[in-house]
Amino acid sequence: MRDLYDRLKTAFPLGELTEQRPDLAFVTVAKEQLRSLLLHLRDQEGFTHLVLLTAVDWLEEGNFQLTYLMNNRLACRDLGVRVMLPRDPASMDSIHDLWPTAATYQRELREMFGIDFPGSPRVDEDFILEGWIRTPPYRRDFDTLKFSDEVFAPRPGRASSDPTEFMKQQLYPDKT
Amino acid sequence: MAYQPDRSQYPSRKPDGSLDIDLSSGKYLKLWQGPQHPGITGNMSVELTVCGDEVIEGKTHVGYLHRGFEKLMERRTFIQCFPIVCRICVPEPDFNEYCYAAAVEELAGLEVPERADWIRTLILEMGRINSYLMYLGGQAGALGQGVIGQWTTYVRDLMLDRFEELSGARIYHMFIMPGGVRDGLPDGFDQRMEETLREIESTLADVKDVMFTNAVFKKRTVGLGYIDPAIVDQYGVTGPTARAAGVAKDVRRDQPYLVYPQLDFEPVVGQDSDVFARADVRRRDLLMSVDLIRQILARMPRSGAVMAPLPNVLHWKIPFGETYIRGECSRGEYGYYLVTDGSGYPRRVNVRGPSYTHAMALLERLIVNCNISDVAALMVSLHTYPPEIER
Amino acid sequence: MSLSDVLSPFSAWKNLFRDPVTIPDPLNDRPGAPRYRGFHQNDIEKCIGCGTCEAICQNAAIDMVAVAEIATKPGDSGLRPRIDYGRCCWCALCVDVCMTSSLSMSNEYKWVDHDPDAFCFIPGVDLKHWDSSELGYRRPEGHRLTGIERVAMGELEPEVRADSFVEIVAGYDLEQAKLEADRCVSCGLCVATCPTHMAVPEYIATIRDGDYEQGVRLLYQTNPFSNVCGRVCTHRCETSCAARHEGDPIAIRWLKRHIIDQVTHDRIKQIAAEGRVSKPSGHQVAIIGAGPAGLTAAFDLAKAGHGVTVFEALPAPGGMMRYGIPEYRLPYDKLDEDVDVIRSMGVEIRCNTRVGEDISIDQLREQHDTVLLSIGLHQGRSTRIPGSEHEDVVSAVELLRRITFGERFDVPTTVAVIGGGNVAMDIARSLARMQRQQHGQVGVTLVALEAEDLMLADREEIDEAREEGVVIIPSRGPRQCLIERDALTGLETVHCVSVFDDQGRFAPNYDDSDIQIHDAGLIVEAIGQAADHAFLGESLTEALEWERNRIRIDADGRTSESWLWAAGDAVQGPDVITAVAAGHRIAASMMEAFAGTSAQTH
Amino acid sequence: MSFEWIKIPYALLTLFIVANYGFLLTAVMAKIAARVGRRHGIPVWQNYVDLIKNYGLRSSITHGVMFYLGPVFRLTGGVGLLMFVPTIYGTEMFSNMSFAGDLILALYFVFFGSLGMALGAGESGHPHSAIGVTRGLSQVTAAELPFALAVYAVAVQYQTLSVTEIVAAQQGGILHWTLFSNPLAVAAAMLSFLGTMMRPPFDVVLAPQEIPIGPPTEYHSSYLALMQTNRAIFPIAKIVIYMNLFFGGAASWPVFFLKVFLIYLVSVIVGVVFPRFRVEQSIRWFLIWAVPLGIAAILMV
Amino acid sequence: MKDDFPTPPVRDELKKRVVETPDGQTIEIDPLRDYYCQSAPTVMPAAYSKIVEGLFNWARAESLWILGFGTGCGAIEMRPLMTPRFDAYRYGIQWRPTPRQSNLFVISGYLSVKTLKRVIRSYEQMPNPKYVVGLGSCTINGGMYFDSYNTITRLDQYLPVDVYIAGCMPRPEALLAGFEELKRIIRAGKAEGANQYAEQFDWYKANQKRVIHDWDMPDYNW
Repeated sequence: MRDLYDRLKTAFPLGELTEQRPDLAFVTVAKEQLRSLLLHLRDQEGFTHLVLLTAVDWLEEGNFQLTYLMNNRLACRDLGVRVMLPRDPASMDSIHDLWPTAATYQRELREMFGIDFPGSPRVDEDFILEGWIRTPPYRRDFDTLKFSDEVFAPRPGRASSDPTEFMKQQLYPDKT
Repeated sequence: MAYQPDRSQYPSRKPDGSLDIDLSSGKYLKLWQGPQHPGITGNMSVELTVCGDEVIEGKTHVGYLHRGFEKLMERRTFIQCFPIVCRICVPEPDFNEYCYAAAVEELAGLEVPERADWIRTLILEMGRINSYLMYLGGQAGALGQGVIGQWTTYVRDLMLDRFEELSGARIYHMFIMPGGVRDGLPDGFDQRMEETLREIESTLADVKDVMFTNAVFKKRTVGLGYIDPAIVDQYGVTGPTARAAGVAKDVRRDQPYLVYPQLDFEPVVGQDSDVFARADVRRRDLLMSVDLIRQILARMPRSGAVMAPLPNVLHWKIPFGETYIRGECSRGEYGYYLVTDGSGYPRRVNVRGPSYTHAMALLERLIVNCNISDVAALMVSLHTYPPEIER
Repeated sequence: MSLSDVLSPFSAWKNLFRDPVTIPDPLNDRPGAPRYRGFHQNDIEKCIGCGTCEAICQNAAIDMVAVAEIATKPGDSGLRPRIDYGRCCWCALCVDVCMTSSLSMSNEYKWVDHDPDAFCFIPGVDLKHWDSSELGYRRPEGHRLTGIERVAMGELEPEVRADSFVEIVAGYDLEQAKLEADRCVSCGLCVATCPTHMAVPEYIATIRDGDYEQGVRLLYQTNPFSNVCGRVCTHRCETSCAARHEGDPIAIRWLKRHIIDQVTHDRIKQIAAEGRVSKPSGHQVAIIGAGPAGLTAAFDLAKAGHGVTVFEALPAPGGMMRYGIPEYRLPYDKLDEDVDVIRSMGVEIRCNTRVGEDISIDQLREQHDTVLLSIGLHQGRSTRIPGSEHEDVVSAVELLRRITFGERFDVPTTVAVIGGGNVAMDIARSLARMQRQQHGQVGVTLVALEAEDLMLADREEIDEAREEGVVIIPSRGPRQCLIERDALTGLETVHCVSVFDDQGRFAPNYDDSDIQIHDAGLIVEAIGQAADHAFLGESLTEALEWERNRIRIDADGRTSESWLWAAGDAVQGPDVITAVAAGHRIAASMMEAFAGTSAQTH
Repeated sequence: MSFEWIKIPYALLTLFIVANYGFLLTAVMAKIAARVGRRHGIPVWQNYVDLIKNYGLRSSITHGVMFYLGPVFRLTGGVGLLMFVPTIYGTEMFSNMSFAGDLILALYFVFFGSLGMALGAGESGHPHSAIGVTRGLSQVTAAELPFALAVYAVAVQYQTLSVTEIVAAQQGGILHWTLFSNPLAVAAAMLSFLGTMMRPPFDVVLAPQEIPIGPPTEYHSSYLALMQTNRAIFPIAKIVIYMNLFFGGAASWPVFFLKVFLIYLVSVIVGVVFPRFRVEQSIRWFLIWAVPLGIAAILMV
Repeated sequence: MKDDFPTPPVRDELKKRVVETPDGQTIEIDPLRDYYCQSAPTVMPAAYSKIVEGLFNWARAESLWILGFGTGCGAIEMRPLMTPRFDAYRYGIQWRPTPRQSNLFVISGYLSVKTLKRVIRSYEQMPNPKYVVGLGSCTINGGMYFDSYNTITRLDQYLPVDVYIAGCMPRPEALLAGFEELKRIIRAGKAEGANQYAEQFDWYKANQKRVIHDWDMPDYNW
């Protein structure tokens, strides 16, 4: 992986290489360089298979991390390309013309994270959710339990006691 | 022999590239296949625009089974995620358990005992057989041949019995845990497994006679749903679907995991890349799994630990890191992308199910110019399970 | 396409002549596999209601609820898990994590009802037909989700420690402490058992997080003697630890010591002072005796802004912690650190001031709003057997006090110790050390009335004492001290058949035919202690209510005199942590009393 | 020719026997097919239970008059077919209302039901119904063509259009059956028979995996019960024609039951083991294989 | 709960529009209003004669036609049920591909909001009397998706349920036990879910509308 990194480094400004396994590494690239890097990887380096495209919400830093995982199936190794995006407003170039499957990933990211991919086919259509009007659910600031309790109303009649408190009450009733 | 439709009826395209379909002209009909439709795999739907019997545009609609696993896992501890992951894919849940466990083990630095690796491999191959049996019944069923489904579901049930005695559950086994597996094999398991394998082989021989050596089946499937080997990577096609197109992709061999390097096998490859070829590749792959199980049972260690010592799981924290674990499931490449941030909860989990690419982009491409009657067969031939698309 | 393609499918018809594979009666013919994860069973006698199942359940399917049949007692919360089958996913993590293996699963799997609210049940309490099922999922051998073995504590080897008063226990290092803290399941069963209700799960969590300052903060909320308790506490918490059922209990005491060892003394002082009321309230409190009860009360009161003066008869504060516990168990500098923190709250400790001699109790009463009596048990009890009035027959407390003073008196080559409690062990081991220093060999014989497994001393004390060469002989009652020509030569004992009678009263039963003689140039009596109440004066002694030689107090530690509180060993029995708890209670009680009145002017 | 009123109760009795036999026979066939799938299958009385259940459903909504008439027409087709064909040859009681030209009438009734269904299903407004109906009509047309040719061949062979007379001509031994005197016509007709029994490989009309259940998608409660009744009567009626035309008819009920069973079984034997054709494949199949046989049969005669 | 995230624009085809009918009237159409589901079903009385109703109930119990709609993961155990091992056909149970011909709706596990919408439509299309069986924990109290933003937790809020089967997932045998229980209820004449739905239509509808915001659906097939 290191040799590949050194090769890429001459052409692209890359962040540090994180070698997770001998056949898997991650590298960070600026938003603007992503497209040309992916093209280079696909056409020159044999990384023809886009394994996945997903996002990680680093809420505390105010960033989204997009991970493009590329696979070179002849060399049997993977390279994860990370792109950091500002969280609000989040927008990224579409790569659906490089891999038609990317359009699906981008639709999902649009719906679940609220990351826009202008020009991607059907990107504004409902994908998985239907009639969703709240914060995109995969964002870290969306509290799913709270939402569920309010909207779906769990069955009443459940209550639990904390052993510590309960024992204090039972054993030392006057010292609560 | 690729299917060559008549394109003269094709609607013209608008400047933005979309099809110019005027429903009010009466020439076209919107037809929804699913979610409540016997010709659909699981709970999903395809919105067809048809002209006569020919489909001119198809859009996959998913989300009927969306439970938000990736979100739910962010608020469950690492051990609490373990029972939930298998629900992502119902017919072959074990891959979720394995990939998740392996990802956690890698980031937490756990060393899994060798015996556990063998048992895991055994379970994965058993799950693969189950999944293929279900597919074979579904593929024949989609063409109206119900009897295959009766036979394969029966032998699949026998395999579920083996799962039940091994793991304590029929469908959601929850047996592969981060750290290893829950328990060793029960007494007499080998012998009963051998009986089951023999039953499977004899059923498969029948299936070959009745389904694969069948004039009508061939007539329906040969040439249907041709996938050009050139678009395999473009569309993220993996697994038997890719192998049927002559692309010998098999994670078990390419990036071996568990004990696959110690087993003797060669990926099954087809040529014609149509529905028949895909069915045939899966049938042969199934037989290979039967053989692999025999190899595993003959060679696995019979004693030793099956679990690595875990830290106290109630407050198990995993340091900062990210990784991707892949495995070859019956439908293709199954993978887990796990990001941890040093807390007791995963920062982000992304599940890459093979159905995700197969059922969306690929199906939408293949479905064009296909006959309405063939939609179900085509969709089944891609072997998609909706819950792993939307998770 | 060939002819076989047309004909071959018809081979399917051969099945017409095979028997169907259908199960005749699937509702009754199909028990789940032996490992099947079916409906829950719970052995409610074994269950301790620790709630670990609730904690691990990712579906929030388990509630801990009170059950009428089960009483709360130390080590058993009295709660039992109630499972909501509207949530459960049968993953069996609750079975895997169960601390007592009480929870398991049967192989039954059919439950149908038209009422959705019927699916909540308490296994083992709400009786079900599968309760007695033999088959089903049990936790496999060796499959544990929490650690079971305690991290071994580094200790001095017997040959190293046997002639030295250096502290035996090394304390955990960071790695060990993290590992040990990791075993805790945070159930909190220990909290109620601890007399002062220390927030055990929380402070153990601070070790895992590495946040030791928070740990110290938590410790000081309930116990200003963490250095002491981290070493010599009777750790009753560990007897109710959920982990003890299938492994070793968490080393709560050592973890406490670990926390306090990680923070510098100055920082501890700062943390302890957090929340201190700097403005004097004007109330004055006198405390007689600088033991754990008195100093704890002093700490609380001073922190709340009250003026506190502690009167201590002996030269240094600490009471029994200093004069009763040998240095190899509790180094004096550690005790000094704890006392120093208390002093830094503004507590004035007057040592060498014996109430009744240097200052009268009436003076105290005049000069202060309230007085606390925490004098401890500093007089040894005597067996009163023939010869026990000999000058070489001494009480253990007295001897321990002399050792603490630094007296290195001559120890004869043979010593007999009477008693089976921790004090007996302390003196036996101390004397053994001195013998080794003076003679190079040990000649201590310890005779205890109780049988080996009923001895009051901690197990590890007995074991360590043996390692150091003390000969321990259980089930022997002292008969007489043998004196030849005014010199003590030995102790005669008889076999004790039983210690208590049927009603549980102390009534030893001896077998007179079994007599042994133990050579002894010194006999130490360690069969109990008493308090010296002489200083109270006649009128006050008359005025107070008494109960079996102890001053009667209420739950808050008040005596029958409104200005006088009493606490500590003298009223409650010998135990540091109980004394600390009493100190807190009394401080709170006094402050409650102050709340109604304005400060006296002195 | 005077009309004998006693024929009406007799015909109703025939209808009753045939309907019950139809219910039981379909259940038995389901059980046989189930055995191939290695299971037991439905109880033989299941069809009756389903029928009562469907009549017992409380709600029944309609999509218009034709929707209501669809099942009625369908049943009329089945009953009519039966009524104008002699069920048991040579008995006064069970030869029904057969007249001289009843072969043509019978052919008409075969189509009548499908057309009625087409109207009704079209009215229901469900696209899958409409697709099913168009499929049904094209399939019926293609499948009935060889049958019509075979019937023509038989009519030419025996020089009559009366079913009774055709049956009469086949009496006197198994070798007199059309099956042996004109095997090509029988072959063509049997291929057509496969096509009309709604079993694979020719079940394109119902095709559950393609167009859920085709024409009856919207039918429920008593409409469906009516259609179920028809589904019991119609195949039997059709088999009666086949039996009469090609297999020597039946002179008694036991023979009738046996022959109908065996002819029915033919469609099951084929149906269980094959998948389904596409519509155009099935039409092409009839045109390539069955129609030439029919033409050859006529030429042979 | 109010979120600050901006509401996405309404799709064009979902906007209200005015159309002119062939006979010259102008009417306003609101695609988001569910015309189908807003017509309240009526309560259908049982047959007047007790004997007839008894016969019908027996037939209903012995002829359970399940709607072939695998709504959740429990659907995977429906297939063994209908195949050689368990062969539910022998109990009078069979699949129907269309709601019009089904009288039993097996809710196989969790329901996402998107599926719930289709389930309601299908349920309303089924003829009275109709029965609902809730399969697994998810239908009782949310099961393992109790905290999911996209699955309902209590089925009885949205549809009248006759029988619940505990399990995750319940085995085919448990399903059969559930069907036996359902048969018992039907024979006893107690399975009046369809009428209950009609009687409390407003309550059910309000619950449904609380979770489903977008009622746009093609008007057939579910």
